[in-house]
Amino acid sequence: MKGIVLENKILNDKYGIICIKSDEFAQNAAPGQFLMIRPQPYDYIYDPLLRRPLGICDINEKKGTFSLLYMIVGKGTKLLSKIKKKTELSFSEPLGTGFNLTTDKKVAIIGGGVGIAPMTFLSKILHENNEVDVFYGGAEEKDILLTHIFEEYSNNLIIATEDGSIGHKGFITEVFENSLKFNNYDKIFACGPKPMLKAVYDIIDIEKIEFEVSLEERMACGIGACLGCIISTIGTDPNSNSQKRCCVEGPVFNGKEIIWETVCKE
Amino acid sequence: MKGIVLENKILNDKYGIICIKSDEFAQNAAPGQFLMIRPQPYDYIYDPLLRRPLGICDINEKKGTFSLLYMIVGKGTKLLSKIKKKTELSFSEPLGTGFNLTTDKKVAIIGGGVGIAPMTFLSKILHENNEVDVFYGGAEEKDILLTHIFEEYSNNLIIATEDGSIGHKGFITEVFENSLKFNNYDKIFACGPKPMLKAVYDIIDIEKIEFEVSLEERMACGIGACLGCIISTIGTDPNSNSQKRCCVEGPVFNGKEIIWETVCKE
Amino acid sequence: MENLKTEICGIKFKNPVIAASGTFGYGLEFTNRIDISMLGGISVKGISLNEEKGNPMPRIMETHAGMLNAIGLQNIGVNKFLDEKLPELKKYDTNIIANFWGKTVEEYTEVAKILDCSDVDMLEMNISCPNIKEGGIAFGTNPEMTFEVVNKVKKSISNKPLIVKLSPNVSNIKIFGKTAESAGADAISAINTLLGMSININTRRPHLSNVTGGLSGPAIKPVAVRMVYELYQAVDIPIIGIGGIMNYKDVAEFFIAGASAVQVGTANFVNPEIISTIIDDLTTYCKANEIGNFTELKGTLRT
Amino acid sequence: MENLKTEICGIKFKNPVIAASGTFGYGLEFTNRIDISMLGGISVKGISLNEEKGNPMPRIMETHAGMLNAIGLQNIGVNKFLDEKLPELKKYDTNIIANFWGKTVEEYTEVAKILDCSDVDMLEMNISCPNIKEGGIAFGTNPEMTFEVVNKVKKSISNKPLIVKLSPNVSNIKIFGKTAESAGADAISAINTLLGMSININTRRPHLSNVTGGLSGPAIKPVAVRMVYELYQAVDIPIIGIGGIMNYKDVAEFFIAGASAVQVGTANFVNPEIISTIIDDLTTYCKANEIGNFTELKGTLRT
Ligand SMILES: Cc1cc2nc3c(=O)[nH]c(=O)nc-3n(C[C@H](O)[C@H](O)[C@H](O)COP(=O)(O)OP(=O)(O)OC[C@H]3O[C@@H](n4cnc5c(N)ncnc54)[C@H](O)[C@@H]3O)c2cc1C
Ligand SMILES: Cc1cc2nc3c(=O)[nH]c(=O)nc-3n(C[C@H](O)[C@H](O)[C@H](O)COP(=O)(O)OP(=O)(O)OC[C@H]3O[C@@H](n4cnc5c(N)ncnc54)[C@H](O)[C@@H]3O)c2cc1C
Ligand SMILES: Cc1cc2nc3c(=O)[nH]c(=O)nc-3n(C[C@H](O)[C@H](O)[C@H](O)COP(=O)(O)O)c2cc1C
Ligand SMILES: Cc1cc2nc3c(=O)[nH]c(=O)nc-3n(C[C@H](O)[C@H](O)[C@H](O)COP(=O)(O)O)c2cc1C
Ligand code: FES
Ligand code: FES
Repeated sequence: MKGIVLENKILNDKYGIICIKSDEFAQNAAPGQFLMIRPQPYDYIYDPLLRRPLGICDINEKKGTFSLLYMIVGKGTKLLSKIKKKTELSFSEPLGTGFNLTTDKKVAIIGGGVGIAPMTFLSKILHENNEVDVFYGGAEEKDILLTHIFEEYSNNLIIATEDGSIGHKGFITEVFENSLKFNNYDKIFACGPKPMLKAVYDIIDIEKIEFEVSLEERMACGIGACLGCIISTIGTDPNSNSQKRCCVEGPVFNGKEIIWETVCKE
Repeated sequence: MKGIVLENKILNDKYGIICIKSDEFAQNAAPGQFLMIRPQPYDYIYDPLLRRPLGICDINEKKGTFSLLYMIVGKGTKLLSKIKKKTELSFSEPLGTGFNLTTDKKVAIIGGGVGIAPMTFLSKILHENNEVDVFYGGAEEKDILLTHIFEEYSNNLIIATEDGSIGHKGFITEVFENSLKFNNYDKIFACGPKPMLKAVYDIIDIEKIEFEVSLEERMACGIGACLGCIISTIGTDPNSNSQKRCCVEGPVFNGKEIIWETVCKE
Repeated sequence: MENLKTEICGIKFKNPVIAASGTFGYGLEFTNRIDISMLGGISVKGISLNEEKGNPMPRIMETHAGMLNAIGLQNIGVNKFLDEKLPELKKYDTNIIANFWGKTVEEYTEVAKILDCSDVDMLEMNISCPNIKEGGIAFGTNPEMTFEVVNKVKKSISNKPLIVKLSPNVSNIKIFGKTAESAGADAISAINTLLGMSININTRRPHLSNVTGGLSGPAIKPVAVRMVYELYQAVDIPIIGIGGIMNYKDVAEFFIAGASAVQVGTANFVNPEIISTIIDDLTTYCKANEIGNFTELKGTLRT
Repeated sequence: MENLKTEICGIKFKNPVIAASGTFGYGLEFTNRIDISMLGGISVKGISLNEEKGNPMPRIMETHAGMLNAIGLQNIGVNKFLDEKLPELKKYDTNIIANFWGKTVEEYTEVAKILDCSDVDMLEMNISCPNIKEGGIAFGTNPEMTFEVVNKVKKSISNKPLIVKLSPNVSNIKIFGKTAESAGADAISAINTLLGMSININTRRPHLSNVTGGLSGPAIKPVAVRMVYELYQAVDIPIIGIGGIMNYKDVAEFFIAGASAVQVGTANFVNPEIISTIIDDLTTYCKANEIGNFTELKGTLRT
C-alpha cells in the first residue's frame, strides 16, 4: 500500500509521530496490529533495505488516516523522523493478530516506553464499553507521550518514571502491583520491554486474570515467510515448545503461553 | 564543505539545476572546475555511497552561491532531483584544473548535452574580454537549456539538435565545421560526449587553433587518490603514454595531447 | 508472456523468475498478496527428513544493502510438507521446487527419495547453508564431499531433475560447479548466502545468536553475478542465478552473465509483491527491446 | 589521545586507525584536506619493482553500499616511491606502511628487500589483489603458494615487521592466516576486496574493462568482521581489520571481533576527512565509556 504523509511531528529528541492518509488501511486496522513500513521513500535505494515494524498507534476511520508513534533508535527511525509532509511512503496492510477485545470488564492497560504505541488505539476502543485503567511507565519525562489521549480514553491514567521526573518515581510495574491491592482487573493488556512484561506476568495471578501481551522481535518480512521472529510458546506436546511467528501468530500472545526464559534472553 | 540548497529547479524530465549557498566555495571556484557532491543528505546511509562529480555551472560571488546543472541518469542524480530547498548537502571544495582563460581573442565554446554545464560559467568570464561564439548541440529541444544566459554572455549563440526540434538540424559539430569557413577562432573550449570532442579535434587545424577539452570519467575520490579516472595522454617519452588523473590533472586537457583512440573507447 | 517462456531440465516455466528458498515460506504466505500462479516457480523453505526447530533468536539483522540470517533451516519436515503444504501449493499453476538438505549423506538421499516420488516439479539440494552445524556448508565447501553427496542423491532418484545449490564461500566456484555437474546435477543454482557477522558494540555480543549468519541482498549481487559468469564458463548444465535481485534489470544482468533462470530472495521481504512487478517489467522490457524470448540474453556478455 | 595509543609488532601507533592501501594514494593527496600526522598510519598504494600502468579504463563502478575497482595496481615503482614520495611523507609524524606486490616470488622478495632498507615503518605484502593477471590473488588463494611467497619474503628482510594481507575469496580464511603466521608473518591484515562483477545491460558489456573487480565498502563489512573473528581464533599475531569501515562504531566492531588495528579504505572516497572524524570520535567514545585504552576492546566478543 501507499499513502501520503499528512503530518510528521517530532515530539522530542527521542520520539516522533507520523500521520498517513490511507482509507484502505484505516478501515482494516485492529488494535494490536502493526505494519511494515519503508522509511526510505525511494524504492531504488537499498540502505536501509528492510521495512520496519511499527505498531498502529491510532486510526481515524472517518478521515481515512492512521498514526505511528516511533522511537528514534537507528537509521530507519532516524530517516522516518526526516520525512516531510506530502511524501508518499509505502507500507504493508495491517498485519498480525491484534488484541482480543472485551466488553463490560475492568481492564488494565500497561505500557512501557514506546510500547505505549499500540495502546492508544486499544484504549480508545476498550474505553467505549469497559472500565479502563492505564499504567504508563518510562525512564524519564520524555518517554511519557500522548497523555491527553489516555486522559480522555481511560478511567485512570497512572504514570511512573524511573527518575521521577513525572508521575510516580520507580517502575510502573511496582505501581501496578500496588494497585492490585485495591483493584480486581479481569484482563490485562501489556506492551513494552520484555523484562517489564515478564514482571507483570510474575506479579499477577495468571490463573485468575486474563493477560495479553504484545511482543517484539526483529522482523524481515512481517508476513510469516522468513522465520526470523520466532517466539517460543508452551506447545500442545508437553515435551516440546511450540514455535510461533511473532508477525503472524502474534504480536499479541496469551501471556500464559509464553516461555519467558527464552523470550527474555536478549 | 556543507551548504544549504536555496533552490532546486527541475527544468524538464531530463535535467535539473540546483543552487547552493556557500561563500567559501563560490570564492574559490574557477571555470572548468568541478565538485564531488553527496546526493544523499544523510551521512549514515550508504546507498548511493560515492559522491558524484558535477561541473560548476555558475557562481555568484556576491551572493556566495553556486549552481550545478545535472542530467538525471541514475540513482544519484535522481536523488539529487528530489532534494528540497533548505536541505544541507555536503560536497568537496572546487576540484581539478579549470580552463586556461584568454583575453582579447576570438573564441568558440562548444557544448554538447549536459557538457554545457561548465560552459555557462566559462562564457560569463570569457565574454568580459573576448569575442565568444557558443555552439550548443543536443539530441532534442529538451537538451537545450539556459539559453538566456548564453544569449547574454556570448556574441553568437548557435544551436543544433539532432531531431531539428530547435536550431539547426544535425550535429553541432557540422554547424561548427561550416562556421570555420567564415570565422578564425584563436581558441576552442569544448565539453560534451567524447565522440563529439574527437569530432572537433578532427575538424580543426590543431597546430593553429588552441583546443581545450573537459573530459569525464567515472570518479570515486575526485582528489587523485584512487586512480579510477585515468586519461591517456601523449607522454614526454614517445614510446609510452602518460597517464593523467582526470580529477587532478584534468578535467580540462589540451586536446592535442589526448590519445583519442583510448579515451573514446567506452 | 510468450517472451518469457522457457524450459529448464525439461520442465516448462512460464517465466524464469523463481522465488528463492527460505524467503517465500511455503509459498502460501503470499497467496493473499500476489497471484502466485504467475510465478515461474517457487523454491520452498529447505526441507529435511524430520521437523527442525532451527536456531535460537535473534536470527536476523540488517546490514548495509543486505541482511544477515541464521534461521538454521527451521522446517516442518518432509512428511508434513507433503501432507499439509504441497496439496495446497499444487492448486496453483506454478512449478514447485523442493529445496532440501540433510545432516548426513544418508539424510540427503532419504529426503531426496521421498521428494522424488512426490508431486513436486524439481529438487534443489542445498549444500551451502552456512547456518547449521552439521551438513550444509561443510558439504558445499569441499569438492570431495560435494561429489559424494550429489552423486549419492542423484543415484537415489529417478523422476525429478536435480538442482544443486552452491555456496559462494569458496576460493573457486568453477571447481564446485564442475564437481556437481560430473556428480550428476541437472542444473546449478548459485549463490547461497555469504558467511558474515555483525556485532552489537554495546553488549559486545553478536547480533545473531548463532554468531555468524548468511549475508543476502543487493550487497552481494556483484559477487553473485561474477560467480554465475564463472560457472557459465565451466559447466554445460543450466545455471539459476541468485543474489540481490531487486528488479528486472538485475535479472537481465544475471542472464547476460550466463543464467538460464533466476531466484529472487531477500527482495520478497522488502516488498512481498516484488516478484510480480519483476515479471511484468520483464515482459515490458522484451517488448520495448523487441526481444522474442528473454532467454536470448543468456550468456551474451561481450568482453 | 592516550586512550588510543597502541603498539603493533613493536611499532608505536598514536592510534590504531590506518589509511588502507589504494584508497589514500601516497598520502600526499590528502595533506591539504586533513592533518595526516594525526593518523595512526598510512598504507600506501601497492608498490611493485617497476612502474605499472594498471588496467584500461573503466576501472571503477559503484554498487549498492559498495564499489567495484579494477585499478590493476598502477603505481610508480619502488624506486620512484622511495625517491619522490617517501621523503615527503616522512615530514609527517605517522607510520608509513609500504604495501607491495609482485608478479613472481622473486619480484616480491626484491621489492621487499629494497623497502626493508628504506625509511618506511612496516611492510604489508598484498597477496590478494583480484585485479592482476599474474601474482596477486593467485598467491593468496593457494596455501602452498602463500607459504612460499611469505616465507621467502620474510627470509629476505631483517629490519621491518611484515604484515601479510589476506584475500577473502577463500573457503577457509583460518588456513591462510595460520599459513602466513607459520611462514613468518608478523601481522595479518584482512580483508582485501571480494571478487565481483557488474554488467551494463544496455551494452551487454562489463562495467569494468577488466570484467571482474574488487568489491569494497560497507556492503562487505559483515564478511570482513566474520573473517577477523575467525582469524582471531586461529592466529596469535596481531590482526589489522579492514572492510567497510565508515565510522568509529565499525572500528569498535572489528576490535571486539579481534582486531588490533584497522584500516579505512573506500570511506576516504566518500569523505576525504573521514579518518580524522573517526579518530576524534574514538577518543570521545573512550572517554564517554571510561575506556582507558581502546585496545581493551580487542577480542572481547561474548558468545
Ligand atoms: C510488532 C512490532 C511492533 C513495533 N512497534 C513499534 C512502535 O510502535 N514504535 C516504535 O518506535 N517501535 C516499534 N517497534 C520496534 C521497531 O520496529 C524498531 O525500533 C525499529 O525497527 C528500529 O529500526 P531502526 O532502523 O531505527 O534501528 P536499527 O538501526 O535497525 O536498529 C537499532 C536497534 O533497534 C533494534 N531493532 C531493530 N529492529 C527491531 C525490531 N524489529 N524490533 C525490535 N527491535 C529492533 C536493533 O536490534 C538495534 O538495537 C516494533 C517492533 C515490532 C516487532
Ligand atoms: C568532471 C566531471 C564533471 C561532470 N559534470 C557533470 C555536470 O555538470 N552535469 C551532469 O549532469 N553530469 C556531469 N558529469 C557526469 C555525472 O558525474 C554522472 O552523470 C553522474 O555521476 C551519474 O550519477 P548517477 O548516480 O545519477 O548515475 P549512476 O547510476 O551512477 O550511473 C548512471 C550512468 O552514468 C554513468 N556514470 C556514472 N558515474 C559517472 C561519471 N562520474 N562520469 C560519467 N558517467 C558516469 C554510468 O556509467 C551509468 O551509465 C560529470 C562527470 C565528471 C567526471
Ligand atoms: C531468511 C533466509 C532464509 C533462507 N533459507 C534458505 C533455505 O532454507 N535453503 C536455501 O537453499 N537457501 C536459503 N536462503 C538463501 C536464499 O535462497 C538465497 O540463496 C540468498 O538469500 C541469496 O539471494 P538474495 O540475495 O536474493 O536473498 C535463505 C535466505 C534468507 C535471507
Ligand atoms: C580503488 C582501490 C584500490 C585498492 N588498491 C589496493 C592496493 O594497491 N593494495 C592493497 O593491498 N589493497 C588495495 N585495495 C584494497 C583496500 O586496501 C581494502 O583492503 C579494501 O578496499 C577493503 O576495505 P574498504 O571496504 O574499507 O575499502 C584497494 C581498494 C580500492 C577500493
Ligand atoms: S518477520 Fe518473517 S516470519 Fe515473522
Ligand atoms: S577520481 Fe580518484 S584519482 Fe581521479
